[in-house]
Amino acid sequence: MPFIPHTDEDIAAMLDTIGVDSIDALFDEIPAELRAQGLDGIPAGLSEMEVTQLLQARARSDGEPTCFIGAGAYDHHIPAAVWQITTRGEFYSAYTPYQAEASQGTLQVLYEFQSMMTALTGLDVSNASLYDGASALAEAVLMAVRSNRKVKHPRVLMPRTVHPFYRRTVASIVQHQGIELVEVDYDKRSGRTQIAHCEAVADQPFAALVVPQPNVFGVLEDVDALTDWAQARDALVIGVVNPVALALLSPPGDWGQAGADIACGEGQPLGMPLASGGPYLGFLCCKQAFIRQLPGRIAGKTEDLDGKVGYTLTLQAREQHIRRSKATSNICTNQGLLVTAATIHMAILGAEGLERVAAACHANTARLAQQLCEVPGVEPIFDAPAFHERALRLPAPTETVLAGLAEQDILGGFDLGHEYPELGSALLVCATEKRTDAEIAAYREALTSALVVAKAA
Amino acid sequence: MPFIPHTDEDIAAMLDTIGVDSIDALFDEIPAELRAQGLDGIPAGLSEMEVTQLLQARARSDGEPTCFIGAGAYDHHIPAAVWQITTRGEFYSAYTPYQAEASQGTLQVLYEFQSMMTALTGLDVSNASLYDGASALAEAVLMAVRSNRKVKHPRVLMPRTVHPFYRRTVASIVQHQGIELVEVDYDKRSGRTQIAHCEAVADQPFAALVVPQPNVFGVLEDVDALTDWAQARDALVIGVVNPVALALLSPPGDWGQAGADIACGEGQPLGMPLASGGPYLGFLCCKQAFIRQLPGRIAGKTEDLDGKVGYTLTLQAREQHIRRSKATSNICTNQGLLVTAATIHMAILGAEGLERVAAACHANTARLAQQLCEVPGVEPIFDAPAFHERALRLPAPTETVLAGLAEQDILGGFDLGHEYPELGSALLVCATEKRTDAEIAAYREALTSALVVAKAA
Amino acid sequence: MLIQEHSRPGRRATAQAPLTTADHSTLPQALRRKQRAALPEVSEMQAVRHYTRLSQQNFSIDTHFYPLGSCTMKYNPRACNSLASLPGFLARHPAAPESHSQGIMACLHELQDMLKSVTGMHAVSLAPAAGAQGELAGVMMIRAYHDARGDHDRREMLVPDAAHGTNPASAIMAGFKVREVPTGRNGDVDIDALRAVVGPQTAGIMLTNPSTVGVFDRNIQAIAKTVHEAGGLLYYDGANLNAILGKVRPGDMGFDVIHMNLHKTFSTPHGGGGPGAGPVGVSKRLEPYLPIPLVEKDDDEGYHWLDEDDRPESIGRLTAFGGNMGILLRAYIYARLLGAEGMRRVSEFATLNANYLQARLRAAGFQLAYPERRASHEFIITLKKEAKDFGVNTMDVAKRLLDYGYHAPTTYFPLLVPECLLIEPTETEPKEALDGFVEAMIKIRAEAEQEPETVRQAPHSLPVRRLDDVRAARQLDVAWKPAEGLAESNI
Amino acid sequence: MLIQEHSRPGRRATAQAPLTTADHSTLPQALRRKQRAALPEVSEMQAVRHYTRLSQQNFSIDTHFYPLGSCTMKYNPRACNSLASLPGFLARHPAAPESHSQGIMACLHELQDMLKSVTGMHAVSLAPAAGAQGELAGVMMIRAYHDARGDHDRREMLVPDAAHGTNPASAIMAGFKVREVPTGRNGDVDIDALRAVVGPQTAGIMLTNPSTVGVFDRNIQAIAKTVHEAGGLLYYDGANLNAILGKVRPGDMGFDVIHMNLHKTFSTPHGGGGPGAGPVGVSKRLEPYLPIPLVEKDDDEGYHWLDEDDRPESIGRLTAFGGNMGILLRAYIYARLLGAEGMRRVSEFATLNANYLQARLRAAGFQLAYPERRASHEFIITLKKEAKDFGVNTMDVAKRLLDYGYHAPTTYFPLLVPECLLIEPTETEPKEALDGFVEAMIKIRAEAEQEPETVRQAPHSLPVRRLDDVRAARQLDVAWKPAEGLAESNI
Repeated sequence: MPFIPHTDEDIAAMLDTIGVDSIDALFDEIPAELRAQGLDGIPAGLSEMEVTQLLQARARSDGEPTCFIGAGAYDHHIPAAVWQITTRGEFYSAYTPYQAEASQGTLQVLYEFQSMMTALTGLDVSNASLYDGASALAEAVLMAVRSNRKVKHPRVLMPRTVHPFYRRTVASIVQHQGIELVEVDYDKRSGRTQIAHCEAVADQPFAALVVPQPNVFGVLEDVDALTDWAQARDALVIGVVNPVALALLSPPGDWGQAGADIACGEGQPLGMPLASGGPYLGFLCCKQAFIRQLPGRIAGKTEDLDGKVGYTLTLQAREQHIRRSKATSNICTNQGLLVTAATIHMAILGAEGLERVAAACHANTARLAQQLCEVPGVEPIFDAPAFHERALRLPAPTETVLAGLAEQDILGGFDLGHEYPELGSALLVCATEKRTDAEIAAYREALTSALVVAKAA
Repeated sequence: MPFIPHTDEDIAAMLDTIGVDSIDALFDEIPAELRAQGLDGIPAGLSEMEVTQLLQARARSDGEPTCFIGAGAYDHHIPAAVWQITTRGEFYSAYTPYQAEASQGTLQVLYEFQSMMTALTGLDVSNASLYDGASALAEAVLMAVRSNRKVKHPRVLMPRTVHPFYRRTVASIVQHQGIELVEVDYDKRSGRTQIAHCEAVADQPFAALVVPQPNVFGVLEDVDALTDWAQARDALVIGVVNPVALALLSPPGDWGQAGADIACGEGQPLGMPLASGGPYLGFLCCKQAFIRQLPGRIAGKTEDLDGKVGYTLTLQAREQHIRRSKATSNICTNQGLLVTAATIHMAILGAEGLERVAAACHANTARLAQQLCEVPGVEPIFDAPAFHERALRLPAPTETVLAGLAEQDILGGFDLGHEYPELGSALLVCATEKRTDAEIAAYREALTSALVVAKAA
Repeated sequence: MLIQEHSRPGRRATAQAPLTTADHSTLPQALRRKQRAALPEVSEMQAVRHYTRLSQQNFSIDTHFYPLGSCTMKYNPRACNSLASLPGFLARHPAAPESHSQGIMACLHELQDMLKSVTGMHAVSLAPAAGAQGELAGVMMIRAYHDARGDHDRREMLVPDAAHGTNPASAIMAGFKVREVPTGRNGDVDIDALRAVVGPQTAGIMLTNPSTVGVFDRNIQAIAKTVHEAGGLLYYDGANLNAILGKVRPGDMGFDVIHMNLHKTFSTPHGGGGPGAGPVGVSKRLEPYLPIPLVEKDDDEGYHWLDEDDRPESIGRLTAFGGNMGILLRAYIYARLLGAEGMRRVSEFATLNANYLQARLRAAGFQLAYPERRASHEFIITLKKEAKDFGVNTMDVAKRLLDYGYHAPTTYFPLLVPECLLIEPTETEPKEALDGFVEAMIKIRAEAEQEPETVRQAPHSLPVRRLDDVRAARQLDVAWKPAEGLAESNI
Repeated sequence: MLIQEHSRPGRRATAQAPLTTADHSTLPQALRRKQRAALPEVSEMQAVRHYTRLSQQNFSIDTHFYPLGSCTMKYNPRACNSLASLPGFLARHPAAPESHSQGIMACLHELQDMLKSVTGMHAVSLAPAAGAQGELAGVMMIRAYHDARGDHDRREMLVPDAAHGTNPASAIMAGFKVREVPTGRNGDVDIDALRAVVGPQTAGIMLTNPSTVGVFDRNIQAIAKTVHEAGGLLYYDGANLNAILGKVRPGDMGFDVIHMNLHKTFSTPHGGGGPGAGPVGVSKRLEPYLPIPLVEKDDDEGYHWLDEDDRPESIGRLTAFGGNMGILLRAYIYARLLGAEGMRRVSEFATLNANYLQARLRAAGFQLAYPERRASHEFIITLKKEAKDFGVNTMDVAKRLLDYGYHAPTTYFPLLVPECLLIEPTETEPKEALDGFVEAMIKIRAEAEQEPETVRQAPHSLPVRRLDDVRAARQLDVAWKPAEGLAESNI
């Protein structure tokens, strides 16, 4: 019996102790007519070897394409130590640290993670993770609306330069909270959200402005101006940031005169494999003033009976298991294991290491964009400074070109046309520090030939 | 500086404490003319990412051929837990357990391993590993010559059915000990070593007879008769056994009237990946009477000051670091990490699991041999019962056929022709439990086409 | 010691990032960071040593019996981890084209089908990232259903008083009002009380069965009838699915929507607090509202994604990229290892272990909360007698268990049972572990009588002694800060 | 508790083997096993839990400072493990054709070249499976050389009294007689004594430089000249190569043959006692005798193996399949991460750490064995004064260090220094670790004076207290045996 240790003797002795004749008798309180007869559609069990062969074949079946997609998930190098330590059984198979004394490993990791995230974002406090960047933004929006004591109108300005999947996720999650999400347009030349676009929709008070940095196009927003503008109108500012980019870019806590109030984002670049989209790691930081509105777990420092330092989950009165229907969020299980990986990743790289990763991505993407734009008909869409993604306009339908590239085992980028039809055939490309000169050159060649085919079609 | 934690402040403070101006000054006792100027031929250091890309490319470069080679190394399924636990830092990065109190993990593993090996071989005691099966046989030969008090002639009968690489290794290692290794021929029809072949070379006393089970051809020797024959002549019997086969086959301790005296072999089938030939795991077991002649580490049970059970290296007086030139062997570092893997592997599979593995290999190889022998001109060479390898005769040069199969990404087996020219075009094939029906059918097809090409050439 | 306290300026694991800093001069100076973030500066060895030693301070399934009620701390097969971590799976970008995604999509599609089969539901979405998100998706679908019918007044969600806190919290997030339904003395929902509160305002009821008090609600059919007749829908909280896997199907009990905690029932790791995965299953009438993305199989063209465009009535997207794929893969692998027979055995042996442990603790004199009931996969004992007699409360006993090498059961939940321990041994523990736990409980009770301070001050043998939770909340310290000017440097 | 003691008949991790037993009826009954081997019968979880907890009872580099002299316990980069474990490497059969082996052969060939460069030798074989096997190969090549010249009377191998035990043991295995050469008071070989013993019977001398007393032998050129002029060859024991990597090359010192311990200098794991790898390097005149296999590069056809047929004068094959390939791969990866600069830094910082620790311990009043000498990468203190004054010996101090969280240095080796600790911090330890070790030593000396029993009975905080080695040898118990008839069953 896979994973079940009971011997026949064990079973007999246990049934005897209970005082029943069979295991089946233990289910005698279940109405007989409800008892499931079969499990059609579930195949017979396989041995580990057979499952291994099946999964190896599946994992292999889609080849090893070269990835130039970013759009919220980035193909970074992950130091070998990160997951070798993270998957140690004591981290991997522990529960949420409810018994603090038996969970100091996990709790200290959470505290260290929170410390690192506040260092990166320049804010005072951090929670211990949310599901992913998009759901973290939804929680940030809910939190901002709860926290803003001056503006009671549940309106939030949401630039279109925020990743469209993030905007959709927010819309899904907050849809029954009476929150109005107001789109803010962007400048078609620079790719930036300008104050004028904000002004255009700010005819009524709003509780918060979301500011992505870099934005979905890779373009750098004028975060200082946007922050000052929103805060002058008593709104809170929510930064949506890439933690690797923060190694080089001004942290939300430094934006404008007073700093952003809340920062959230996707922790995947901090040591998480692409893995088809998850598990990743949402993070959420804020100013001290808002800590009681912060959703999710928070680890805090304390002392034991002897005065020795230890760590424990704190401010649990915010949470659903205590506050129930009045909790700051329904979140319970979060992304603890990914927090462990991110913490080890940041410890190994340090600030300077992250800077080098960020700089390499930036330089690689610049080189990629330059080389692709040497292909006739390909041109950059925006003229503002960008971080490690670039939006390019293609002389043929993006979908066709991407299919042509995929046939050459190159994942050419993210098709912006679906979400931003006004940009025409638009492709968002990214070259992380892992993309080599040879791969970039190969992309350029493949694009040339894919365009020939696409135009002929 | 990769892996070196020193900051500039550290270096300055340390040099100051030592009282020198530079690190270079610490080498001032080395004659200046000896100081190396450069390290030509050593490239500049790479980042972990670059090394990763290089090694990934190298690991990929040779494809994923289907392996039908056995010949001493077997492609078994290894449960996922085995190496996930074995590579835990506490096992992976510990030293030989000289400080027993700080090494109970490793020491108890060694004791458990020794216990498992005695259970498998049916002998009284086991050491804690040697380098591999072949060098273990060399140590067994040396040990037998030292141990045999009745026969002082340093002659050892070595059947030709012992793996030729093992025989060569033994010859290399014992070449300066004045030991005469006497070849014993085998029966060309059955593939077995018969008593008559032994008799033919037993005109002088001999200290030991080596008995492989199964032998290099996969054929099962008549171990009981050989054991009784040799022991009747005051020789010791050294069994060379496959530990997975021992799940089904009579253990050396049960051979003949009195049991073999020594058993050794290759532990690779107990959870070690093929890995180009190593690191593997030599094991060596013997009757209690010979324990003081056993080379290598031995863990023993003892008690601490409080009477609590603990484990420690014992009988160290046999070893080089105590006995120096009078040691039983020069071995020091052995294969500790592989012992850990093998111990976990055996714990997870248990005797019944090993039986199933062995039976599956046996059945798969039987099916493979049957199907290949349906190809015209292919035939079995021997008619005696065999375990999970079969020697086949091919109607074309083995080397050419194997090359043709390799082009179809099938590693068709081990070419016996080099070592056993009397067998003609002979191929040793093996299908472990991992080989599927589809792979076996594909081999048959590939062989058919490879033979067409080979015959045409 | 924190990793930050091992830090020294200028130290780093230099091989793990690019060896030089590439040109980034095109980044505008005004948008750049002025000071380096105060991240630790340590060597790779220091990081490895620090986190290896930290890990050793955790209790975990791989090291300890962990009978945490309602949390299903069963063994996580190691193959699930290694196979979900095959390079081909880890390297796949979430926006990779379907042409390069058929391998994982096949796994996801088969998982959808297996979850349908084992729950008796009509359709399944794997999108929710954890149980609570599955709950939210579930109640949002109930709301979407009523709204689509123009039934806009159904704004009340019924929740038993024994329910997990996530239930009311999720209902609130979906815009419902929450009304509590009491539990009867025998552990089943008080059906009369239920009848009294259902009505045209009732959107639905959130139930788990077996419930959090550890018994199977025998009136489930009557409950379903009551709620359905009132026009409400039934939501099944899958937290306790391990108790009935392959034995009873929520769909057959009359539930309209269910979420599953794959990290419980399908043995994906808890990871010190996640990640989880909370797929939702629905009856036919709720199918249009399932969260996206879904995987569909087309006999000719293989697998493809269904997203917003394909499912216009969907409650939408819950994470950027469709869920915790690596966890779904682990659950898929686990399901394939178990097969149909293995799934049935899960509930059988989880129930056997719980009833055995219950019988032994009862025989040892501990008071069961529902002594006349079968245990499901878990059960409750109440220590109110011990608290009264010895002045040693449930938390003290829980902490003392740690000294004996057992993780404590869930304490003080469900709230309706005083001084309670909710005990869930799971099917993967051998009889010896259960026997050892009983011995420890007996010893602790003797200590409570003879040397109560030993219990009240427990634990004694862990890396820290009893921690001060009040201090943690009052003197909030949730992030290490560098000493002024020390750790920060200009870039 | 042993894994065997967790065993119960009929228990097993059933998914990890084929689910059924295939037909094996063609195996003759007479040759079959009659009773099952008494291997443990446990579930996967029990095995994982047992070995996870066992592992936690080890000190290791990943958890502790481990200054074990002569053993070079430096950090093992994790990338070396994960990259050597790439599926393509693990799956390759040792008898795979060269057409399917070019990837690993490229690594091996480059490693051969890098080892040649860093040692200054003419050619390298990677075949020996560990240091001792490298030693054996080395002295066998010396013998082969003399024999090939008809110089059959050279049967004496010189070995300094400070040498590792493997040196004389290996020389004996190669059929030599061993003659000891004394170490002078300053730690260098007593050159006059050497001159007195060399002669026409001298096959060679086995040396390590820096020597095991932790100093660089300043007379190495004179030694080389003396031995060479007598017709002998010089063998270099690579155990201490970490001290001079990139700084001095054995080839330049006049050595004819060298073995390297890759698990020391090239940071492959010690694994609780191996596996190691012991490549040998030789000068041109010894090249024909190198153990096989070797990797050769052919510009047209890629890499190919050289075996017995290609190298008829080779001392032969030392393992069935040519060595510990996975370890060689790890060393290759490490070398690529370091590069030339990184290799030089290894010896520089190993030496800096040793000299710093020596200076601090000296300042703290500990007695150096060779106070007038520079430390190499290791050094010796002698506790004979403490032993005399306080009745606390070196072993007591070593055990007490464990309580303070430091693995003990090497004790009572080399044999010529009484009550000695041979201390090798390695380059990967930060200054704080060295400082902490000094503090612990100072505290232990104070304890030795004030409460000597505390030291004599140490350790106190480990899983076991001081173990009885005498009992282990006298009441030999080296294998668990099942109770009569209990664990064995018929097949």
